Parts: sequence; structure tokens; C-alpha cells
Amino acid sequence: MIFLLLVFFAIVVWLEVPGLIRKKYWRELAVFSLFLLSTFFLSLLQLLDVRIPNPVKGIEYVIKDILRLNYK
Amino acid sequence: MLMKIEKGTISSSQLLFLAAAFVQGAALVVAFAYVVTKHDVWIIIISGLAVTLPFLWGCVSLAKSFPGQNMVQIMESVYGTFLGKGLSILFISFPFQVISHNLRFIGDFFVIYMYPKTPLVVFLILFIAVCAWAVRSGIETIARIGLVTVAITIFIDVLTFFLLLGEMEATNFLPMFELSVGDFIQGTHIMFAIPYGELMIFLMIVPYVNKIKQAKSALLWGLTIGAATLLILVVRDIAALGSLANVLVAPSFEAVRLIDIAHVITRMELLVAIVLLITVFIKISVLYYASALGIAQIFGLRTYRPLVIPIAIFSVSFSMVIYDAAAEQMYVGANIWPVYSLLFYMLPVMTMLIAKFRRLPRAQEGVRP
Amino acid sequence: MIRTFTKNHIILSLKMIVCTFLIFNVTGCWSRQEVDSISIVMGIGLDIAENSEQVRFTAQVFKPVEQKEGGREGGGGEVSFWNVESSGETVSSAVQSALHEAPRELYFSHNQIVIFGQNLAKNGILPHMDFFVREHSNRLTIQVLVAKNQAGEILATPAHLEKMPALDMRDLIEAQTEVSQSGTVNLKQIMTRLMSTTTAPIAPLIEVSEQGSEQTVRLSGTAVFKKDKLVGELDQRETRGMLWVLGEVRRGVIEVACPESGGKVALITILSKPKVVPVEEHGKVKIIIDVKEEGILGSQSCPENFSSPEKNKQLEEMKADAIHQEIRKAITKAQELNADIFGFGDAVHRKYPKLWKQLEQDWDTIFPDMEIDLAVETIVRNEGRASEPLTEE
Amino acid sequence: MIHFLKKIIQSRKMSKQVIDQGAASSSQALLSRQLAHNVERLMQVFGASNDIVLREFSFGHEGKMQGAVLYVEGLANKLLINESLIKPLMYDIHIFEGRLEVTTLEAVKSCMISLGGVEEATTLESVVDACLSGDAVLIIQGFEKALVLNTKGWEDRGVEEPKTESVVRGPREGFTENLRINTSLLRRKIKNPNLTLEPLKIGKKTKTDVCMMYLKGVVNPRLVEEIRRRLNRIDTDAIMESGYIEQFIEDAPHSIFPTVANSEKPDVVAAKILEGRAAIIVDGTPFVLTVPMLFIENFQSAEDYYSRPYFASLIRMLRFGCYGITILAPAIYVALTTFHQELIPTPLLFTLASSREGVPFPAMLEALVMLVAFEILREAGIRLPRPVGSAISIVGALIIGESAVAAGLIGAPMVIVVALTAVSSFVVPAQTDSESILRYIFLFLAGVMGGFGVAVGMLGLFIHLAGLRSFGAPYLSPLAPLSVHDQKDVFIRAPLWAMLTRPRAIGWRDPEREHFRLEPSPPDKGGKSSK
Repeated sequence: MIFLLLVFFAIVVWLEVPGLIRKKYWRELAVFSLFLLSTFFLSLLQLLDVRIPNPVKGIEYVIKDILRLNYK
Repeated sequence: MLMKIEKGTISSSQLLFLAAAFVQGAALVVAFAYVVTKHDVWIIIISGLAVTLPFLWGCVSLAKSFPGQNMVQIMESVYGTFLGKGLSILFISFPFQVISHNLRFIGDFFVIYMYPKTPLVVFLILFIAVCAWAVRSGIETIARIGLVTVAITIFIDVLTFFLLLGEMEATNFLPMFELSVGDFIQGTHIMFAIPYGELMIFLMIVPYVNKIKQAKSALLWGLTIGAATLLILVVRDIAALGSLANVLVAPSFEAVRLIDIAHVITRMELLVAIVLLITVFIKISVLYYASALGIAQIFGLRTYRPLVIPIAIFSVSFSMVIYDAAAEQMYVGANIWPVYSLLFYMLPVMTMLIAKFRRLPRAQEGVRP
Repeated sequence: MIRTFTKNHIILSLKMIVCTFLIFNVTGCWSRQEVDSISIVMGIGLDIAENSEQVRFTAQVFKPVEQKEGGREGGGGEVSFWNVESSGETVSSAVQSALHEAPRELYFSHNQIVIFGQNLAKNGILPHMDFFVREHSNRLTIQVLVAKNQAGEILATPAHLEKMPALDMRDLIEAQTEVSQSGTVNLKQIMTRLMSTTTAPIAPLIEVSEQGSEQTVRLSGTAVFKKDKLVGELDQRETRGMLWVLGEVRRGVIEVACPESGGKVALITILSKPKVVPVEEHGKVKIIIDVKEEGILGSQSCPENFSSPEKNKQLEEMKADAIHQEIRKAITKAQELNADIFGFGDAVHRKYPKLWKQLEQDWDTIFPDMEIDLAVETIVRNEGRASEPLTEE
Repeated sequence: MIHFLKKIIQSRKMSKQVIDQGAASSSQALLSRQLAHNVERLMQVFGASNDIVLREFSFGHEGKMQGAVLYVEGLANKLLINESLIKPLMYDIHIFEGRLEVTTLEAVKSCMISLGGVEEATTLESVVDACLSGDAVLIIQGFEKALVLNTKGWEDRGVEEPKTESVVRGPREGFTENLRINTSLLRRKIKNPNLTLEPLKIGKKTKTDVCMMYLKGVVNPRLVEEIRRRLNRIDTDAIMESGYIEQFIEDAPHSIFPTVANSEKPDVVAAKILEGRAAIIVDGTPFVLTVPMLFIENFQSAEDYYSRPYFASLIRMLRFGCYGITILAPAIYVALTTFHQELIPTPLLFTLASSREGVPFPAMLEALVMLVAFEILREAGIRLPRPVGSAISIVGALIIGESAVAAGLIGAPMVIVVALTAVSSFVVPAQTDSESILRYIFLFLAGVMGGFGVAVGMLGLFIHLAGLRSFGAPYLSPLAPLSVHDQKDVFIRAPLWAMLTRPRAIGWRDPEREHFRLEPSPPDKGGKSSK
């Protein structure tokens, strides 16, 4: 599975990066790399069954237990 | 002045259909409101519309007073670069979250009703792949699909409505208005926050309408048509299913399953699944496009295209973790999310007020004749 | 412009390919099932297993017969069904354990009927009903029946016209609209009644009857539930009495005695329309039932001529009286059983939502002594083909 | 890596320049005054080809003048050369004897040669080109110029009924391989001075005549400009057929959908030119290209417009339906039988289950095998000589239809589905390539994901089509950017008197096609005169 993930990300890089370099879109490349790296780690963690903090749980906690604004 | 990333333009009629399809994409989400308001859902569909129309009117007025600028650009010119970027990130995080939620809804629907043994992630990946394709093709392509989507949706909804006439009972709506004020407010809030108010995201698209003057009426009509479709849907479901509509995950799907005319015209539920698929596709694509474009603008990029695939992967990952169970989804959808989303709905209202206060659009016009 | 377009296409097609390959590898072949790898369930019977508290589950599955050369199917007399039996604590576990016996997975989407055995129905059907609402492939149009004794026995009775008993029974239920003497319900209707706080669920009763050496199934009246437990039954006339109120009499024959000479007149119902109106009087509710019926004269065995307006009127009155009696009988029975099979509670709820909040808790005590006004209006439209009866002159 | 790529590109450019220069130096040479020298150089160029005829002769007063005629046998009209060129110069010249001195090239051109097209050539290259395109070249001793005489006359196929687009009602003529005949066929349809013809020569080696035709005033000038740009871009050796041009100028070369239309019928091309399109005619092929192409053109047949509108509309809708069937039928069958058995009516499911019983393959493989078999049969049927072709179809029908089912290899319903698919594919012949490929894609999606896969595939297809453009016109034009007026010619074919405007995406420069109120109405009956 991890191998597949690597292959997938490699293909994404291979598809996107040359075009960006050819057009000299350095800024775009930087942002792209930033996003791709973070998504890569996110999906890697998911594959490894690491519990990722659930943002919805956080929202629920803030609204329900701290602010007490929820309906029911 | 930022360079224009999107070069395409859409016509105001395309905007109308896009907005209508966007609202129609909420057919599944109405289930949140069912839990709260039971057989009076149709009331909150209308009251929610009544609340949303002025809100949306305000949003489009804001866009019109800054012609050619989308929300991210407006906020930068209202709040200045630094604060503007910060608030833009907040604003863009909204569609970003909504994508994942909708993705999860549609994935869960297919898993529950049609593919009980298939892993959820398969649906998420395939679906987001198609959306990514559409987003990369640009807003023009998405807009062209809008009309067909709306036409198919209305056709199928009306068709199934008539085919189900035999199963319907008017008494299912009685007693009317059997809901407390609290439930009514909550229901209206749900309708505002989940299907209707999300049209706010069209603030990212309105600048690309070729005749900006018609954009306002197009958007408001789009919302109304979408709400009318939801109304047809809800009336059909309640009339056909009665109190069962409150306990089923997808009442519209179950209602269509009841169609059986002489054992010949029967088993038509695939139609509903297709309608859901394409309307949710439009909804996700618009949100997706808005977030890709917004992020590109926040970072000052010249194209949003490289961001499309990372956002797709992010959405899939995110929608895998947001809910542990469908019950939680129901609870959050009905009770937490409407409150939470006010944080984002505040943004255009606040921007409008501050822009009025600072008399911003006029000052800018003075600078650039 | 052209270049970017090209590039996009390569990227996207490649992406699609990558995605599909990913999907291929991630897992095997999930929800795929060939037609020849499933058992198509046509009918389900649920009983209580002997000597235990478990559910005995009977599924009638279609047995495909391989087509021979030229497309001709095997001999006509061949039985093309198979009843799988299994038991378990819940319906789901029983379905699972059926796979110990059945080589192919059970497939419920084409299920036509569910039969509850009497013992099981007496213990309550709600625990078993949940399966049919939750499991995705069950449709709400499934017909629900209650067996006079064992459901498995009913499913084992050979069919005469259709290939399978389940199909035969489905047709039988559909044919009931011609006589209107059993209260047929599908899953949606029974679920709606179960979800209501007061309305009592009903279901048609089915039994095996011996006709000479042949066994057949027959519908005989209606089973009445209180909440989800079987409490009693209505005979065929009482059933029709109930159906008049529910507005489900489509066709039916009412026999009345000839007023002057011996013999009977059979009157056929064409149309019927009830009106159930709850009325509040001094904190008490009363139900007013108004049934309108239209029909024709089907046949008569006496030599009287009913073609004059007076006679016709007389006939109409007699018919109204007969219907009145039928409905009264049903009401009496329902009040005896204290089961609101007519949905009067829901009618009150719809009209007086506020009052209902007070009544809802005490409905069990209100219903048996409730005042019910009944009015029946009938019309005899015509006398059929013959303008005068056959008489010996 | 990029540096490396740049290097490659640069080196390629340089080598090309070298070649070009070399070619220029050899053929750009001017003719000399010496006849012998010219002839020698020409023979050098042509080498040993024995279809080159060189006739040297002397003529004029006392045979003082030396001349040579050069032409290619088979391309030039021999009779014409003998009668109108050699004979006047060698014999008729004596009529003038004493009265006129025919000593200049001008005199030869104006007095002696009884041919229509005569031009002067000064370079060796133009002489060679002229020879190879069927002209005769007259070179005379003492002059630096040669005369190029239009004697083109090779064997041609006559105007015949086209094989690909047959009609029941409508003109029977079709384009031929000859560019001139083709343009004349179009000119005969549109007798309008605005019908403009722009000649071009494409192909470094073949020098194929290509000609763009459009109706000035109706066509969008930007479209013409764009076509010209794209045609001039083509820098290739050979143009064999209009398909070569198509592949060099199309908008979406990676799409399975053609964005350039072709037709063999002058009436179809004329109608398209009148709608505001441009035609590209290539010498040597009866297939004329028209651009821009819209997706709905695949479903419009010439006959729709010649027959009455009601039946035409019905057939139009049938074609859309058939397109759907031919790409989706096997996929839907597979999706239904392997994923969504609940959607099959119960009695039909019994039949299907019985017929599938004992079939050894999964439904998807079954469908795949049958579809491939169908493609094989079709290809064989096309390639084989006609008499054998029909035998193939009989064998195919027997093997697939009868034996495979009887042997229990294939279920009978699958045969029906594939047969329906195959027959439907012939209804929309213009889309054969997209049809056969999409069919497999959808089959694959259906086999893997069932109905969801098919629906996602349809969405993808729609996105793809909605994103396509053909020379600036959105491919799904009257549908996807909706144009209400143009709906008159999509699913229904409105009466001609109701189609008042040209398609919005194409001919919007001169939108009015005809005057409205052309609806015919008989004079009032029954006494009241219409006056």
C-alpha cells in the first residue's frame, strides 16, 4: 500500500512539476510542493493507522462544551 | 492589482443553473432537518429560503460594488493585505471543509444503499477524480454542465413525483405546524447553513460572469429554483412515506423504490442515485474550484491548476477521518455545524459593513477611472 | 493555448488510469456478484424454532434451470424453488447461518413476501422487523402476512399457477382487491402503523387448506396487532367492515335478502369513499364516520324487479344497512381487542394536535368506550344487462 | 535535464537550416540561355525516370529556332501537346512566313500556342514543379525563361455516388480525387462571388494542392485567420489524404472525439459553408474537411433536411438513442447483472439467471469477448474482397450467434446485447472511433464499479466534451453553452422555414438565413377570396 502511495505521488510530481519548471512558475512550484508534502504525510499517517486528530471533534468540543451554543 | 487567474467567462444563465444545481445537491442533507422537524420539513425549506435570499442579495451587492474582484480580492482591498489574507484563509477554509463533508455524504450513500461491501475510499477517490478533472478544465466547463444537471434533476424529480401519486397521502402532512418555535428556528438555521447559505461561495465566481448586472437576479433565481426542487422532493417523500421518512437515511431513495406501476414501471431508484451523483458533483466542483482559486490568490499564484490534485488528496484524507459513524454525522449536521458555520457566514456581512463604513468601492473608483 | 490543452489531457487521462489501477489493487472485487452466484430470495418465513427461543428463518429461493439447446427449458412440471431453513438469535444471524446450507449468498432485493408465524407474531414482530428496514436490499413494497400456524409450512405448500409459492401468494394478495376481505399491507404500511403510538398494525392471515388431496394456501381474515404483538383476528366480514372505514374496499359483493320473496340479491361495489372526522365535545372526542358507496346489481335469485326508483331506493337502503352492520361488527371487535386498527388516534392527532397531547397517554382507556357515529350512503347505479329478472311466465 | 532538452532542440533546428539551405542552392537556380545546358540540368534532376518525355525540335523560319518540350507522360495530355503546341510550332508557323518574324518568346506565346493557360517560369525549381503537376514546359534556345503550358490531363474517376454517405433522397454526386472537380462541384452549388477559394501547397515532398473555401461575409474572419495559421504551421513531407491535414490542425489531438468533420458529399459541404464554416479540400481525396465541427454534426444527416421534418426529427432522436445504446448497452448489461440485480424486473431476472447458469465466464469477460469478436468480424468484412465479405458475416453469425450459445460458452442475452450494440453503432458512422473506444472504457468501469462507475464515466465524458473546442466553437455548442434558437436543429429538425438563423457558435456574423414568415399556407378555401 505504501508503495502504491509512493507511486501515486511520484506520478503526480512527474505530471505537474516539469510544466511548472518550463514556465518558470517558481512560486507555484513552492506552494504545490508545500501542499503535496503535507497531503503526502497526511495520507501516509492514515495508511499507517495513526490516529489523526479529527477537526470535527474539535469543533464539536468547542461549540458544545465550551461555548454551549449547540442546539441539542 | 492581481493578475486574473481565470480567463474564461460564464453567462448569467449559466450562473443561474450552476446555483440551482448547487442547491439541488443538498437533497441528501435535508435528512438533518427531517430529524428535527419531521413532517414539517417543507416549512423550513421555505423559511430557510426566506432567510437566505436577503443574505445572498447582500453578498452579490458586495460583489457588484467591487466589479471584477472575487471575495479574496475584495477582502484584501477592504482589510488591507495582511488582515485580508488572514480572513481570506478563514473564508477559503469553509469550502475546503464543505467539500470533505459532501464527499463523505455521497460516499456513504453509495456504500449503504448500493455497494455494502465496497470500501468507502474507492468512491471518494473516483468521485474526487472526476471533480478534479472538471476543476482543471476551468469554470467554463463546470458551468456548461450545470444546465444539463438542472434539467435532468428537475425532470427526474417531477417524473417520480407523478409516478408516486398513487402512493401519496395528503394526511401525512397533518397536523401542520406541529413543531415548537425552537425546532422551527433550528430547522431554518439548518437549511440556511447547510444547503442554501453555502451559495456564498459563488462570491468567488460572480466576477467571471460576463454581464455582472444580471448576476444578482441569476443567483437569487438559481437559489429559488434549487429550493423549489428540494420542496418537490420533500413533499414527494413525506406524502409517500409518511412518518417513515424521519427514520430513513435517504428518504428520496426509498420513496422512489415504492414506485410500482403494474410491475412494469418499477425499480427506478437508480435514477435518484444518478441525480444525486451529478448534483453533488456540481456542488463539490464549485466548492473545489472556489477553494483552489482562493488558495492560489492568497499565495499570489498565476494559476490554480497545480493545487487541484493536492486539494483532492487532502479532501479524501479529511473525509475519511471526519466521522466515525453516520449517527455522529447526523448529530453534527443538525446541531453543531449550523452554529459553527456562522463564523464563516459572518465574513461577507462584516466585509459589507466595513466597506460601507470606509466607503471603499467609491474611493477605488476615484483612483482608477 | 493548444499546448496547455494537450498537456491537461495527458495528465487527466493518466490520472484516471492511475486511480483505476489503485482501486484495482487496493481490494479485490467487493460488491460484485454474478447472477449465477446469488440465491434470489422470493419469500421469507419467520417462526419461533421448536424447543428454543431462536428465530427459525425460511427463505424461498429461485432455482435456475439451465437452458437447454434451442432455449427450451426443462420439463414443465419441474419444481424451480428451494426452501432454505436456518435459525439464529436474530434475523441477521439466521440469514448468515443459512449459508451453512445454501451454497450461494441470499439476495433479498426481489423478495416479495414476508410471513410471520403465529407464535412469533404473538411474541412481537418489532425485533424482527428492524432487519427489513435496515438491510439495504429490502424494499418497502414487500407484502407482509401472518400464518395461522407455521410460516415455513405455508412456504412449503406447492404453487399451482406460478413457478413458486411466494409468487403465487403475491398474486393472491393482489387479487384480494376484487373481494376486499383481507387487509393486505406492505412493509411500508405496517412500519408506519408500528411507528404510530396508537394505531394497531394489521396483516392478512394465511393458512393451508386441504382441497381433496391437494394443498393450497388461502387468505382468511386479518390478524390484529396491539403495538407489535398479535392479539386477535378479524373474520372476513369484520375485515371488510374495517376496510370500509380505511377506504380500501375496491370491489366486493354484498348479499342482501330479497325484501318480498326468498332469495338473495348480490350487489357489487364499484366505488367506496369513507370520511373519518373526529369531533371534540366537552373534552371528549367522538368519531363520525361517513361512508359513501356506489355499486351495481350483480345477480339476484328472486323474481322481483328492482328497476323502479322505489325498489332501487329500497335496495340501496338494504345495502347501507348491511354495510353498517359490517362496520359496527368491526368496530365492536376492535374495541374488544382494544386495538385502534382504524387509526382514529391519528385522525384526532391530525385535527386536534393540542388536545391529542393530553389524550395520547390515555388512548387505551378512551378507545374501547369511544362513541362512534356511523352513516352509510349507498347508490345502486344500474341493474346490469338485464332490465327485468328471469321469471317463469 | 532541461538544459539537455534545449540542446537537442537547438541542434535539431540547426540541422534543419542546413538542409533547407542545401535544397535552396540546388533548385533555386535560374535558367540559362543555353538550351542544352538547361536540358542537361533538368535531366539531372529527373534522373532515369522513363515517364519524363523530352522532345527537342527545331522550328521557325528555316528551322532556325531550337526548342524542347518537357512533360510527364500520364500527367499531361499528350494529344493536347501534339495538337496545340508541337504542331503549330512546326507546321502552322509557315503560314506566317514572310509576314511575321517569330523570334521572341512573346511572339511564340501570343501567336503560336493555342492553349489556355500559359505562364512564364524563370527558375529550374518552378519548371520541375510544373512538370510534375502535369504541365508541359517549353524551353527555347536563347531565352532565360521557359513557358509553362497548362496541359494537365490525367485519368480521373468520374463523379460517382459516394460510398460512405448514401441517401435515399438527395443528390447522388460525390467528390472525386480531383481538386478542380471538387471545387467546381461546390461552385455549382453556391453561385456566389463571395465564395472564396484560397489555394495552398502543403507537403515538402508531395507539394499537395490544398484549398480552403469559405463564404466571405458569412464566415468569421478570425476563423479563416486561424485556419490559415494552422495550415501554414504544417511542415511535413507528405499529405496523402485530408486525414493528414486533420491530424495536424485539430484542436484536441489526444481526444478520441474528432474536432474536424469530413464529408464526401458536395451538398453537405455546401450547406456547411453556408452555415459559416470553412471547407478544406485536399487534392487526391474525395473527403473534404469542414471546420469548426460540433458534436451534434455527427447526428445530422443531409437527408434530414431533404425529407419532411417530422420523420426527420424522429430519426434524429433515434440516432442520439443509438449512440447511447452503442456506447452503454454492454456496460449497463454488465452493471445490472453483476451489481444491481435489484433493478432488473423479477421475471427478467429469472430468465437471465437461467441463461447465465452454466456459463463459465463472468459477465464482463463474456461481453469483452463478444465485443472483440464483433470488431474482428467488422474489420474482416471491410478488408476482404466483397464476395468473401458476405461469407464472413455468415460464419460470424453462425459461430457467435448459434454455436457459442448452444455450447454454453456465452449466454443468449449477451448475444442480443452485443448485436444491438453493433447494429446501433452503424447508425452514427461518423463517431465510429469514439464509439468503439468508449464502449470498452464503460464496460471496464461497469465491470469494476457497476452503475457508479458508469455514471462517473458519463460525467467524465461530459466534462471532456464540454471542455472541447473546435476552432473556437464549443464542441457541445447548442447544448452546453445553451442557445435556445439553435435547439431547432438538435434533437428535432424544425421545418426549414422556421430555422431562421445560422448556428450561433458558427455563423453569427450574418445570422439571418432567411426571411421569416416563409411558412407556406394555401389560399383560403370556401368562397372568401384572400383579396
